[in-house]
Amino acid sequence: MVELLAGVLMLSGAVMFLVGSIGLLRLPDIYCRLHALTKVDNLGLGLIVAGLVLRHSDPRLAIKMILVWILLLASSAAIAHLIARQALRRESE
Amino acid sequence: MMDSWLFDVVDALLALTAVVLAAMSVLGSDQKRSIVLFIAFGLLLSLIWARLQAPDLALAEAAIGAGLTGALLLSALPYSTAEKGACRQQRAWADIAFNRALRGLAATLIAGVAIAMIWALDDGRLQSVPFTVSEQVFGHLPHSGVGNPVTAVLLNFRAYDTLLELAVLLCVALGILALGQPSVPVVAPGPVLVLLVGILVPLLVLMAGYLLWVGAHAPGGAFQGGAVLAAAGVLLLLSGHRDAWLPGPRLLAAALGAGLFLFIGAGAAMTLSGAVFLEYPEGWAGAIILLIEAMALLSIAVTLVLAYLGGPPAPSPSPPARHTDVEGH
Amino acid sequence: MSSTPLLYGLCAVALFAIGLLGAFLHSGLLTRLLAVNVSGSGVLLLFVVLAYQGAGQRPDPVPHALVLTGLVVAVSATALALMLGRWLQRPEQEPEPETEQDQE
Amino acid sequence: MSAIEILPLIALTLVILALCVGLWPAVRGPTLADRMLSVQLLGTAGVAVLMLLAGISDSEALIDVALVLALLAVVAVAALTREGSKHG
Repeated sequence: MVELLAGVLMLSGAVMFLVGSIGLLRLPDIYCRLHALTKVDNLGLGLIVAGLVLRHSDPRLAIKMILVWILLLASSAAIAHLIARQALRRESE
Repeated sequence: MMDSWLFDVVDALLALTAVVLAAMSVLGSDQKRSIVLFIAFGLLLSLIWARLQAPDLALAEAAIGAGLTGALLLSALPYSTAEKGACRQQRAWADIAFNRALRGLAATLIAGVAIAMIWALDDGRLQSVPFTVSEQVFGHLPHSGVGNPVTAVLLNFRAYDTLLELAVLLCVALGILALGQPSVPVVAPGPVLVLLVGILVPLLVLMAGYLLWVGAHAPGGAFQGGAVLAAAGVLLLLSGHRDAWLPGPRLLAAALGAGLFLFIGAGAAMTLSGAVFLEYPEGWAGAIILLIEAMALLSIAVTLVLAYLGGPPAPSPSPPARHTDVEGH
Repeated sequence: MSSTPLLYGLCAVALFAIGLLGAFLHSGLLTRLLAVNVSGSGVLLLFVVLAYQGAGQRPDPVPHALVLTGLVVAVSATALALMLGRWLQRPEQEPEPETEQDQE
Repeated sequence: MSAIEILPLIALTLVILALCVGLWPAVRGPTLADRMLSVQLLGTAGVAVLMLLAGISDSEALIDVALVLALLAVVAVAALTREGSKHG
């Protein structure tokens, strides 16, 4: 039962990634794409991490994986800002 | 589970995307685009190493191929944009025709080589390589002082290779110090980049130490740790610390030579005590290897930061980062 | 038998050929170095494919160690080449007589 | 092989598919920001791929690789934004 739940979580995470990629291709401008992509992808990674943590009950691995996720959450926020700034600077030139 | 056809789909996707990225990167004419695609190619290659059960290489590629080489090429971009237009302009028609013929010939030759290689692959040689060396490595692993076979090969069984590689790195560092000038100052960074650097640099340093320590029994080691530490230096340079926290000339020279000279010193000590050069005494191998690796990590990191810097570090009393920091708060 | 080694083997050959072709076709130093790096990646990939023993089997560590060495040497050689390129471009900005005096 | 066991593998395939599709803007552009966004996506999706591979093949080391990839993808994108500001 836990295995099934873990699998479904991972699968929905993967679908999030697909949605993010399609958004990257289909959304009209760079700010929309930034807005959509950073959120959707981090949600997808979170779901995948949740699934993996459920599947492997080793607490050390679980902590490591959650740490990676938190790190990416923080860094992607900063990176999104940097990319938006770069795009703005390009536009104002 | 391991034989599922889905793995074939995964492999095909990864391999095909790697080839497409490489082709777009190499054959395009926009240099900046080529570099971005090359960075993406490095990230993808790191996934391929992971898929081929080479986590040691995946670690190194993630640090070197994706991070450092990309940053290195980007830092060289301002010096290389001028050269292309200049040499394209004045050229006679015959020259162009000859050039085209030469290029056609080169392409044909390369296609021939590629076909020959594919034929060699198809001949089943991939499956029939004898693996006696591998058996020897795993047979002697308990006596090597470390549990990670790749570290054992690098620092014990084939220590000469690594010794000479450190010599190569030292030569590169000396070449850069001899030829380079202090680099151009960068634009002052924004507050978010300063914040990001403040979080990432300690994490990268921690990660480098962790990789050094874990390299004894799991994937990791001096090369991966050194590359990650160098990434911390590159990040400092990007945020306006023009010295990248590198020490003054004397300490810098010491850090550059540390790996090689400790390696040679350890080997000489073993020779003097009656053993063969670089034949570690039983029981001490693990400790000696860790010490050599620590120094090698330092040398590798400093060399790579110098490579990105493109010359000796500029002694800057007030890095631009401090200014924005003061303004920001 | 899985088709993993064959797929990545073909990928390695393609990378090697693409890199070599790029190194011939380009005239700029930066793009040429990039091409040589791609070509080198192809060679390293072939090594790793040779080390791969199939899923669940432990791979041969010797090629892995060699490739690790190769990765680090490749990046440092690239750095030195970029440095030399930058240095070679420098004399154009300096006055000509100086270099002639050096030759005498 | 049971249906439940194959779920992580399907997830892995989908994430890699998303990664390959998401690389198109890096090739096409048109602006540097588009390409950087694509590299950022490759970083996040790459971490997901490594973690799924770690789970599927029970290889703890791949989580370390994911950590390094997460850190270094940030360095790469930061380097790109800085270069963009210098002359672009």
